[in-house]
Amino acid sequence: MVSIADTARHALPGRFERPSALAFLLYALGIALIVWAIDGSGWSIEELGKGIPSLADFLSRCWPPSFERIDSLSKALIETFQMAVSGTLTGIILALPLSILAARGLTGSRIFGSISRGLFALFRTVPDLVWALIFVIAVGLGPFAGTLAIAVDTAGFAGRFFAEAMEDVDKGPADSLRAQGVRRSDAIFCSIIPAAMPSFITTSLFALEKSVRSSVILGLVGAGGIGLELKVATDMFDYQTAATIILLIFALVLVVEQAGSFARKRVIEG
Amino acid sequence: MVSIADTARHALPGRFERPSALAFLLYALGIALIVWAIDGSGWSIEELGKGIPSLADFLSRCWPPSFERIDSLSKALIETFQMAVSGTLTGIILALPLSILAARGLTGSRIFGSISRGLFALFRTVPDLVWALIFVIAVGLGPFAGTLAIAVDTAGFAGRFFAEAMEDVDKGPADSLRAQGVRRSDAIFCSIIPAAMPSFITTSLFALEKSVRSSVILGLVGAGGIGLELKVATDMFDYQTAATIILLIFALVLVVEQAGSFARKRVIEG
Amino acid sequence: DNFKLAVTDVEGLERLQTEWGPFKAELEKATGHTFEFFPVNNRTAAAEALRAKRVDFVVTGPAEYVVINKVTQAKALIGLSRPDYFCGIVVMANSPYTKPADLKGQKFGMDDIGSTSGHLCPSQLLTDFGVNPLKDLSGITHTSRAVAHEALKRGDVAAIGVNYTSWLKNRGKDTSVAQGSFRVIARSGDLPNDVLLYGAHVDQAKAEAIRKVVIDNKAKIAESIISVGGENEKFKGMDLVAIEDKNYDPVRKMFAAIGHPQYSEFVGE
Amino acid sequence: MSLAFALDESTAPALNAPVQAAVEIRVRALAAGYRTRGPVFSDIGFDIARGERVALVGSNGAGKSTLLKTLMGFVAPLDGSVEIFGEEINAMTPSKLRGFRSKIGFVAQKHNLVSRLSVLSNVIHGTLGARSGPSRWVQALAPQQVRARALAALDQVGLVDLALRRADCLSGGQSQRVAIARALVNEPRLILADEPVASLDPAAGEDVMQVFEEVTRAAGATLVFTTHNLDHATRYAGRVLGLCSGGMKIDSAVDKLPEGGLRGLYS
Amino acid sequence: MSLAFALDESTAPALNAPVQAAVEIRVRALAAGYRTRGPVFSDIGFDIARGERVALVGSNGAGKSTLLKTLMGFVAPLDGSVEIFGEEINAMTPSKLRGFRSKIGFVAQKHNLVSRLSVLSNVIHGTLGARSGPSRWVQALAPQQVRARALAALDQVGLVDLALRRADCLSGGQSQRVAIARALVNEPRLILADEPVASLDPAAGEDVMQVFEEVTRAAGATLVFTTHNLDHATRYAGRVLGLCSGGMKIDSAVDKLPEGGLRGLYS
Ligand SMILES: Nc1ncnc2c1ncn2[C@@H]1O[C@H](COP(=O)(O)OP(=O)(O)OP(=O)(O)O)[C@@H](O)[C@H]1O
Ligand SMILES: Nc1ncnc2c1ncn2[C@@H]1O[C@H](COP(=O)(O)OP(=O)(O)OP(=O)(O)O)[C@@H](O)[C@H]1O
Ligand SMILES: [Mg+2]
Ligand SMILES: [Mg+2]
Repeated sequence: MVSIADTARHALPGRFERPSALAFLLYALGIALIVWAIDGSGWSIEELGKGIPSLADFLSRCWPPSFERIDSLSKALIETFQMAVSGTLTGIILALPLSILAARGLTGSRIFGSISRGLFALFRTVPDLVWALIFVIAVGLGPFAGTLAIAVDTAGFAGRFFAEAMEDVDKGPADSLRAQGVRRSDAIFCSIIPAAMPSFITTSLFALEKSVRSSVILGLVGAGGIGLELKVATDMFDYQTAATIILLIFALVLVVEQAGSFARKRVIEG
Repeated sequence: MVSIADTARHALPGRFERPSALAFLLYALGIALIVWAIDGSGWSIEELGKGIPSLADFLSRCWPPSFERIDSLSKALIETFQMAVSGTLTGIILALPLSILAARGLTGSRIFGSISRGLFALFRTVPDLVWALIFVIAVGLGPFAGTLAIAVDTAGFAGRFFAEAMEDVDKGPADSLRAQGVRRSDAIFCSIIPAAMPSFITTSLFALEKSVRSSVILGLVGAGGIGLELKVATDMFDYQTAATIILLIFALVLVVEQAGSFARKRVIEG
Repeated sequence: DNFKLAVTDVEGLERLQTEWGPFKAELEKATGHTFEFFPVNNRTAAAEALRAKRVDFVVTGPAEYVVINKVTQAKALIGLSRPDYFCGIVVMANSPYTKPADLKGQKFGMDDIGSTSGHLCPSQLLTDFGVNPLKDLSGITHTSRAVAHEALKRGDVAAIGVNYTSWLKNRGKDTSVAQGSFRVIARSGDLPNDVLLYGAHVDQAKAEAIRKVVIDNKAKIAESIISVGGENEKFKGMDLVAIEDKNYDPVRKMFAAIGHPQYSEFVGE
Repeated sequence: MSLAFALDESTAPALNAPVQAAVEIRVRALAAGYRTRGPVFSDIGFDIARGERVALVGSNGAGKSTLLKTLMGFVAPLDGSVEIFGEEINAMTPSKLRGFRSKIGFVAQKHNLVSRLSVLSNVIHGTLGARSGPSRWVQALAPQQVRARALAALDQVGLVDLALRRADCLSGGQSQRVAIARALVNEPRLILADEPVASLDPAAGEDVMQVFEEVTRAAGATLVFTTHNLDHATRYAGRVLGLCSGGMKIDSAVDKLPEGGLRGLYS
Repeated sequence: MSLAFALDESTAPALNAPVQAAVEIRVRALAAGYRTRGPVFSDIGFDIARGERVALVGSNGAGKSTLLKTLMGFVAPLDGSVEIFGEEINAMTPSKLRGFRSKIGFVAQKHNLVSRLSVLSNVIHGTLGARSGPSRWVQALAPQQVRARALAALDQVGLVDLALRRADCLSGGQSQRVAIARALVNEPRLILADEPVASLDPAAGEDVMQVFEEVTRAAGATLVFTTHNLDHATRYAGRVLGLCSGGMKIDSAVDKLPEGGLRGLYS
């Protein structure tokens, strides 16, 4: 009888590997961090319940969306989208080569890798407000400054995600090419990038969408945009117009997502 | 002689597949979109060059960073980080189950998929300010409202990236399990999620970092935070303090990235 | 009682948001109530919190008071007076503009929409000088002060509307140009005080009582703000005064100048 | 035939004496293929009885893997029908199909292990069809008995020593053996194995084929395997199916195979 | 020996008459393994002369793939040395190593095709070692001559018809053959093939082994292949290396193999 016996002939291996002292310390630290964080943020489910009536009141004031200014709002949305497209595209073109350097283990240059990762981190850390200032000083108020601000923002975001997507890819095909003397750069373009392509599309289209959503920065550089309209609407308690704007942006976001899912499908399924 | 002949015995296949009419239209549309976008954003390299001297002057005014208020600034950073951790964690916990529904082709439920994707898009589209309003009304001013606002923001972002990471994973192992009657849900947890884990880590830690950086939302709900300090500093032309704050955040971002790269390495290499 | 007090991004009170300890202690000692402070840098959030009874008192600016009063029926309690609270219109000294009328057809930089001294006041000022800010200019850029300042220096905007005192201070910090390279071509009268207001849900008698004690102990309370030292020295000269809603009618008028007449109806009219 | 009987048959497979008679897989006029590319094969029909060992042979690209995937319902037929355990699989509700599949053990040509988990966890996943839940997602959480069973399955393929090794640190043959252990661990009623010994060394290949043989003999399980090793096909199978140019060109008991007949499939 | 001579030898390999004499691979006291786990094999030494065909055999997990990876410099040796074309590879600069590798054709056990590109593009990648650049990243951009050559390589493995098929829409054997075409397309001086016929049907396996044989015979290339097919090992190789329990237990010309000797490797 060869049915699998319920008792093993061999000693069962241990369930857990004994973690190293360092690993144990790190786990403990991680848990402590979480407890500390939750402790500090004043959780209270009770409060949540009490607020429902006022919330209903607030939402009722947002309804129905006002379509009075739909013309000028659509125009603002389209202008914003225009700047978002060119800014995001610039950012992506900036991020691609740097992200290849930034991806660990791809080019073998540790120094350039650290520099590009640092650069991406810097791009993200310096806030919108300061980028606005820098580009207004550099190129003056207007859409160009807005485009550049969006580009830098996009580069910081996309660069990081591009790099890590390339790190996550199965290295087998690239190694097989390199075994035949193919340069790292060729192997990256021939095998790493095709494999990371769906992730690139996700990241790029998210960046585009993000640029539209966070277009308040365009207002800061005097380039108008839908973000400014939304800010004015909420600042002036014009919630019905705000609701319209949010719906407009929501529609755009859905369209961009649809485009992304179409492109991803083509890449994944061929 | 069997050396590969330079001329083939077989007719060479065409270089390009003839694109379908629809695909052709879409490509043309895409290119038109890009031209239109760049056209509208007022590119001018000339301007960029002219601005360099004033830019240098501006940067000189940011230097050296002022460490006068380093105590209170560090405190603000730590408080911000605390709220960011708990908010991001909540957001991720919210996003995970929904993202499983949202990932195309994972659960087979198209309706729930569309609903969760729509929900994520909504989470992202409704701006910070409006989430702040909603949570202030719901739970009052303070860190709890801030945590919730961060959580929603994180959920919208992380949910989308989680879902698409799971879509990108090689479906082979999951299919092999399902061939043996394993439930979709088990197959997801046993094979899709382990494969998508590096991407989950990237997304989660980026979300954490983003929550710290975009902590202006905490200022909206009366929870203070480093974002508010930075805004005040630039409004007051106190560029040296602003530089300090940016450096502090930059350091935190680098630490978070390091933690991420450590965790990813463990997952990828075992 | 335990009251919740929000402080919106009031000009000049930034430090109060982080260093309000002594002030709070003094206030609590004087009134016998406890206060919880929340720095809220957005008036919409503060207003909605008031409406949802999530906050009881708000310290805010004049324009903010007007809209919050309209949206939530909150009432003014105490004015926090500030010396030299007025706005001006600044151009470059080497520009041809010497009076507001010269700015017709030019670009103008201002603070966020709805800011008292950075938007409402300069708009009113232009109107007073016969320039309709909505029609006669070729555009208003609402941006941060730092950006507006740099844009003025570049010539991207012909003039900027500023809170006069803070502009003076900020001008001092800009070492890239001589202080004399700017010209102020108009100044407004003093603006009404910043306000401590109370929500419609707060017991009126208690509010009145608080007003009385605070006014009675104003020297001590003001001192507590200044005593923190350092940056807070600039509050020297502040006063706490009892105020009336009608003091803000001039501000209501300004909302018409910026094209939001829904806030310019005077209460009782 | 009463429902009660059918149930009886599926719950106590090894006890019914004349198991050889029951038809486990019935294929009729089957055609299948991938999207726009037209059928890989068409008009295929055969019955496989319980306890049979069937080798499926054919040249590269003949459609062996596709046929196995069609039998499991992963590739929808363009035409024809597939019945497993007496029911048409393409008409089943998803949950019913799952129930049917949980009696199948499957070895994929590409092994398809979960590379970031341990070998033992991968084998334990094979038991999820019978009983789902987080306790079987990783070996550390699994009940003692399940772990012991998985270890016994690993022992059948000679890999006990590597139980805690990560699945992406295996040699090609080791990973194939893990896939086999995963298919065996749940004592399946039907084993579908796609080139299960392609990466195995000669001795391991014999061992695995012998395990398959014993499982079918002792537990009455049915085995369908593809192979390019004609020696294995004739020694370990009772019957050979030969796919060629889109059709089933050979369907014959091993001892009735035409002289040099299998060679003819590869031209 | 002068540098000039060495250069001459490497630039005009097919012309030097007594090519059989030159040592293409020289391994001395080699030990290699993965990270913490200790060596997979140690103290291995052998010479392979130009034009030889060597079969590397051994049980699953014996270290065949690891040895091949060590020969190419992908796994750093724990001890000992590997010389290829007369130079120690672990002492080379990266660019020099690349130059050496560009004369190698490699077939990985897992095929390692780029799944989202066409078969033809995958084969064209094989020419990148000789000449890099975007024109060889995808077939649509490649010079006519390169495409023709890639197609000829595909023809050698019998896959011309699938040139424009995406590499993830292939059967197991088809994808292995693409990997072989990719290794052959650049007319390598040394072919390292890791179980190149494991997924091939018997006829295709013979064809591929014959192609290998002809390439070594006509172009003077050297072939090292691993296999579990002992028949192939003895028919297509002139010499057999047998790995077992961490050492090289067999190193013998095929006609001098001990009786039943290869069987002894698998116990
Ligand atoms: N995912 C796919 N999409 C499109 N065509 C495919 C796909 N998989 C396989 N094919 C094609 O279908 C045919 C049958 O493939 P299948 O994998 O069934 O062959 P096989 O008999 O298993 O071959 P092998 O012995 O090489 O594994 C082949 O011509 C192959 O190119
Ligand atoms: N990436 C890795 N990390 C750690 N150990 C590995 C790794 N790859 C292989 N091993 C181990 O090294 C040993 C040798 O593996 P190798 O792949 O060289 O075997 P092989 O002779 O090619 O076997 P097969 O015939 O199964 O392909 C095995 O015990 C295997 O478990
Ligand atoms: Mg197959
Ligand atoms: Mg191997």
